[in-house]
Amino acid sequence: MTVLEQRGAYRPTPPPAWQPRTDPAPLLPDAEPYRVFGTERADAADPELLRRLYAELVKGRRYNAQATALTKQGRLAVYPSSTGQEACEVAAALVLEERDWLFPSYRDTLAVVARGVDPVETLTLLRGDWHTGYDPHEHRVAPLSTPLATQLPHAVGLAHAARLKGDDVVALAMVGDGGTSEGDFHEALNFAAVWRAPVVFLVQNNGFAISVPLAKQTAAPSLAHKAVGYGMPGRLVDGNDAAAVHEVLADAVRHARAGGGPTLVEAITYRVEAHTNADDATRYRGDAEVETWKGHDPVALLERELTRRGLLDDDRAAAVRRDAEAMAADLRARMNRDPVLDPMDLFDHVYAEPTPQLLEQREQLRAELAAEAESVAGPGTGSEAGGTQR
Amino acid sequence: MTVLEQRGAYRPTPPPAWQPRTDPAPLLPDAEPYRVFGTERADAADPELLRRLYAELVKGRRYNAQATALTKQGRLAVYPSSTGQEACEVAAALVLEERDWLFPSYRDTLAVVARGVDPVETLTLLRGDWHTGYDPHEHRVAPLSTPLATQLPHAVGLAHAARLKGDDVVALAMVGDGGTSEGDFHEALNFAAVWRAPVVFLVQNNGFAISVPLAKQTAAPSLAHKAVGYGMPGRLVDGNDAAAVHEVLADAVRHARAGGGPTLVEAITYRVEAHTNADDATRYRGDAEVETWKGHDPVALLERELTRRGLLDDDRAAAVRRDAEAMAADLRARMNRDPVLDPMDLFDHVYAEPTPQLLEQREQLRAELAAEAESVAGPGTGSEAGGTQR
Amino acid sequence: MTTVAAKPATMAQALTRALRDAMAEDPSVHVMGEDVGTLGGVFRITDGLAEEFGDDRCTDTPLAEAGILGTAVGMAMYGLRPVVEMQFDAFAYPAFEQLASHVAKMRNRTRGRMPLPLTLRIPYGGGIGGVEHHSDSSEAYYMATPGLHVVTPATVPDAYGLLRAAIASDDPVVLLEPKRLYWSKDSWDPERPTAVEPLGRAVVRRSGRSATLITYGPSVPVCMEAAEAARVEGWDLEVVDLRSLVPFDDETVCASVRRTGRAVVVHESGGFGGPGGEIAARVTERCFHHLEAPVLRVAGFDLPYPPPMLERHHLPGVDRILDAVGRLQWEAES
Amino acid sequence: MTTVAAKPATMAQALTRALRDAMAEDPSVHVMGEDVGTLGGVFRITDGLAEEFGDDRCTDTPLAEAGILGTAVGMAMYGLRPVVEMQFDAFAYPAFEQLASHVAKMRNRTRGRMPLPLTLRIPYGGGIGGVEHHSDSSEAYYMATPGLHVVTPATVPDAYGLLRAAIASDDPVVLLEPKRLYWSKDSWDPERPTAVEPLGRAVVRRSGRSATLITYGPSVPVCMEAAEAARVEGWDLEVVDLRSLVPFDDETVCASVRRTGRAVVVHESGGFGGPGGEIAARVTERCFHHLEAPVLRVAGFDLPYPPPMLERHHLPGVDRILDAVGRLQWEAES
Ligand SMILES: Cc1ncc(C[n+]2csc(CCOP(=O)(O)OP(=O)(O)O)c2C)c(N)n1
Ligand SMILES: Cc1ncc(C[n+]2csc(CCOP(=O)(O)OP(=O)(O)O)c2C)c(N)n1
Ligand SMILES: [Mg+2]
Ligand SMILES: [Mg+2]
Repeated sequence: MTVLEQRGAYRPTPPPAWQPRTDPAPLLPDAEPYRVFGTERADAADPELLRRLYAELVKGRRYNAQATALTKQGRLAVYPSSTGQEACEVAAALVLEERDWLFPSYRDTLAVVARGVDPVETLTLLRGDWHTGYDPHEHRVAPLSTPLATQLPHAVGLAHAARLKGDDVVALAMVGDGGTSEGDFHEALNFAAVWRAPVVFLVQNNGFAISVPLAKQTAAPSLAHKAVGYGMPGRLVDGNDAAAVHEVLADAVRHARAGGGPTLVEAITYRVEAHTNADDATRYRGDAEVETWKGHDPVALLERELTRRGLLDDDRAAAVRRDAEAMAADLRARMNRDPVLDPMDLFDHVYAEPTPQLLEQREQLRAELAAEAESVAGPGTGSEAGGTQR
Repeated sequence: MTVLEQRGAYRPTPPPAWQPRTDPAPLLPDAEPYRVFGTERADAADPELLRRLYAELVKGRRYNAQATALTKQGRLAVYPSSTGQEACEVAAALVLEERDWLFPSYRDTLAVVARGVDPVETLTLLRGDWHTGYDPHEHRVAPLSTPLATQLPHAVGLAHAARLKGDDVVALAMVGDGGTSEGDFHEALNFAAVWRAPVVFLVQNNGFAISVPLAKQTAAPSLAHKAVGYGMPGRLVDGNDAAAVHEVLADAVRHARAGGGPTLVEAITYRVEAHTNADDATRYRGDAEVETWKGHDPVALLERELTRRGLLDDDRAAAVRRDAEAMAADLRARMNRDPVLDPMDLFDHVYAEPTPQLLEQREQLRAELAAEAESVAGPGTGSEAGGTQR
Repeated sequence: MTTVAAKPATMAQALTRALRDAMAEDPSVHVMGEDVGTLGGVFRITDGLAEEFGDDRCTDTPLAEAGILGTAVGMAMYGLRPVVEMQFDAFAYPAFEQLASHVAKMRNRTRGRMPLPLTLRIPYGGGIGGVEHHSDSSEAYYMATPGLHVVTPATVPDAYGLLRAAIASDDPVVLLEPKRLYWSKDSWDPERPTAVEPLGRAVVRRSGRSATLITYGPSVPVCMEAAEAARVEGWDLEVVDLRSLVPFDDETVCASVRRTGRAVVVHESGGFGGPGGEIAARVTERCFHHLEAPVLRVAGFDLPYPPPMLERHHLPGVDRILDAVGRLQWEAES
Repeated sequence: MTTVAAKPATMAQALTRALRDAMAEDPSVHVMGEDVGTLGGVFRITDGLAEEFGDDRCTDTPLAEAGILGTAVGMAMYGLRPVVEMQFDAFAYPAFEQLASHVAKMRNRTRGRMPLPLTLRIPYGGGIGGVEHHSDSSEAYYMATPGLHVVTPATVPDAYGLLRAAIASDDPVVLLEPKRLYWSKDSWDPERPTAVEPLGRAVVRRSGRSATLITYGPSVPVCMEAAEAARVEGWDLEVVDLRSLVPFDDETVCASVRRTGRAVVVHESGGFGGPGGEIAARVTERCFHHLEAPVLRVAGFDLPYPPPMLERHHLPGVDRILDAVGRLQWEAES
């Protein structure tokens, strides 16, 4: 092949495109988070929805307080509170139909409860008598996910499977700002977009991953901007404006249900409490910041809005508080009973059928427990090694 | 806290922002890939650079052909050819200073060679006498990375380390379109942006990951659009326009060197050969597509451009081809010699000092080899089990 | 072990047939992975499935192993039976967190309410001249992860049977497919495939009375060869093919060792921390007083898998096995 | 083992001190991980380091374990000595590919030209009432990965010594830190820290002649307690603390077992496919004719780590150890 042979044979045309290029513009989030309260949209918000959100927000706040109190009493090993994030938690639960699925992160016990799961079953993980306390299929709520972002591909797979089966099911998956840095976040969003799976990803950007502030987590214009790279729309919302969060999520759910594929929603909010009761937040943030955010509290914002529109009188407010107190009292009472434990459960759920090895080990533990019981009951053997066969 | 107490206490202000919001606009790639040839920019391209690129492209094309031929002769176990992608391979190598580092993917042996590494040492991995055949520190070229995208965080860490040490070093990391789906891609780009590490990510979008076309890999407007989600600029370039690739990469390297942080460059190109010699590309793509792309061949494009500008006469072209042939002849000759192997090498590079266990195993193999040699040399023992001690 | 009216078939063909039969019988079976659709997989195990069952039943995924396994978990949650192909052993590592923290634990975490009927197919082992990262034997990782079944075929009929049983299982099963046996042939009639045996049963491939070779997967043919060669030395070796590493068939293995009084565990995976330790330890625990010699191990060396030109020195071969048999303290007998 | 003029210090303090001393001595030592900077780590092991050495020497990374380890690999390539903290055992799994395919192999892949002096600190094990995924014992995975050193301290001085030795090593070292011993105290003078011993040495923690307990990490104190309790039964138990799983100190272990003739391996990690198999197998291979009974294993059960309220049933305790000692066929002696 000589130069002369080549001459004129090649046109410097642009390279063939690899796939139809979509316009990125509609995928980009707005520069400012979407809000309802304090905007011209406020008056259009459905009063019933606002009242329902309010009742759940108050209950949610109370639930967070009660769960935190239970850690102090030693009834819960640990509690990652969502105080300050109730608008996101509640909206995520309320926006779904019964047939839809919720994929919560470890902080989202409140969303799980708001979806209808028994609070005691929801807290089983944190009390420590078992891992997942509820039946995921009953309320279509996946187990609370401790390994961050790992629940996101599950949501995608489930939504995809439902669509393959012809079922009208949407999955909503929750994750924190920190969780967006994980590889699983990336892979899940990419699969969702390629498969056009009916999934909504809700990132609660509460400013911190334990002690690590957002600026050390990402340099992106916003987390919602990550959506563009997957070819899905990104939406930014004021996470403390319950009506706004609900609306943006509802839009995304509708979009997914209609076959439009996934959406990434970033809700800007704040973790008012420490990471968990075991954390000391003063090590990494100042009071001033916390106070600023308390001035933008989701419960108070909604309360004020209801009041402004004359949708909440003191009687109604009192009733809401009474309901919340009743829930808390019930939770307190039931959590103050020791759970009944059967150590033999350890062996029963590893496989559908225990392996021969597990049966042996089960037998071993049964014998040990019998020996233990005997040595406690028996007449003063006193030996620590009561079970040995010498 | 009653409703009335709350009244007026909360302003529905937007939530405090989590970090200064940067403008996404400058991060977004242009809608069309950047090109030089056939545009008004063409005349400004540096003649010396074009000639140098040309010499390397021709050599690269020849190198790919020679390496493919070596697989047919059984001298290489496998060869993933970069035929059709030479502009990217060569530009990636030429754009770096000596002190910079290159992080190649498994397909990028050509970039490694163009950076100055001995072709035989580069092909060691594919010949199978050892893994990495060259000293990564000598030419500042990381080992060819087989596990996809795993080299990207390495590049980020190295660039970050160099900056911490005050060294003026840029790392350029190469990855394929398929590799962008991996979690490691995501994590690497995020770290790079957060750390403002001097790294350039070059995605060679050649349309396929083995048999999987881009449309099954991503739904994004372009792979370069992924940059926005990390807060780094994304650039789209015609990967077969050597001058364009060189220019875009050079800009990105300059930007990184000046402390501006990472850039993601997507080069649109095509894998003209099958995935490797072991692959049958007719299973997943038609001839027409291949032919279209052959009409946009990087070597021919550059050749035509040189000719247009009167920078390449037949003598010069012949000289370039002679050089390429000489390289190929040398490679052929040297690859046709059997490499000298020492099985004892197996034990020497697992740890700085072999563990006692490895020393035992080394001794075992030495004894086995001695017995083997003896049984071969010895007078007709014939026994397969010559080494047993019975 | 093999059917009667049989023509030769390869292990690859048996695996393909198992997938096809499972998909035809049960519409909830979905195959997914890199290049499994149009291409039929780099080893052609899924050849023809996308064509026959459509892209939705046999899906080319994006290139992201954690994403593949993670979405498969979600699909299994919704009642499908995903069969995931990993392209090579070392490329399953990116999915390790999904495997260890979810796949293996989901049933347990949910007290049995959310089982995951999921099959993870991993081509493993060396001997095919692969470049680095293409020849790992990673079974030790999976064995040490409770909640997974781990099985590996050594014969053509077992490839079919184990894959069918894996797909039928209501628990996650890691099926380790010995790469270098993909093209091994056996008389097996694809039109009358063998019945599906339950997981967890070892099989005596060759009876003998001098000593037992305990092995699995790619090392089974090597052990059979070694047993043949050993006859010259006067040893009559029994060969036990474990087939299932989890659950482990103590009964079959120990019955053999009690009979022979001597045993060598053979596998290609690295010795230290490899499966052989577990096997030798549990055989010794159970058969101590029947043992004339310690249970020995012949395994790959404790190093990253070697480059192709050196792999023959690494892989346990006939000589190394016979060396070990020779060290089983035969003098103790006489 | 402990220094003379000593005041009580916790293992956590010793680890912090080791990091500080290493960083002070060698500017190429960099600490990185989630929350290691401002917060000082969730276990406070890196407390004060960012303040003393700056954010560039002790860095809060984004939340992405593969990214953390992968960038650390790059930093080590450039001559730094990264010390990576994983927050909990199970959260190291996302980094598994980087660990197995690069960290463990880089020296080997490059024929020794690109060693990776990198320390990976992983808090491991249970007994602290952690929710799921916070109590895994993952040492089997690391032991089965040639190219890694794997060490774990059981005492305060060893925590200091092993971490210093790990950082000083030119090879990657996985340092498994027993979470529930973080707050264990020992008389150890942080102002006169113990000398750095080479990696790979086991130590006899308690001499005895009846049988050997072979153990490491969190199970060492349990074995010491068991040995005390065993005196009532008339057994004088020797306790060997392995400290290093890779390399393995066959010499010390076998010397002990040859002396006592009986051994029990004790660890918290699951039994099947766990470290105990390797240990029992290699001890048996080397000491067969000295053994009065098979080497037994006391380990966690073969299940996902249990919820906090049930973990005491899972963890090997004094009774279970003594049960095993009781099964060491004492009648054989008399
Ligand atoms: C894979 C993984 N790595 C680390 C952790 C430990 N961890 C638990 S919560 C947390 C911070 C999470 O931050 P973010 O995602 O922002 O959620 P938030 O706590 O703010 O709700 C970390 C690092 C984990 N659970 N999983
Ligand atoms: C982690 C990992 N998964 C899978 C593979 C197997 N594999 C090798 S090349 C390849 C396709 C790569 O496609 P792309 O990234 O587009 O690069 P290209 O081959 O086009 O250069 C695959 C799947 C691998 N090497 N590493
Ligand atoms: Mg957060
Ligand atoms: Mg490609």
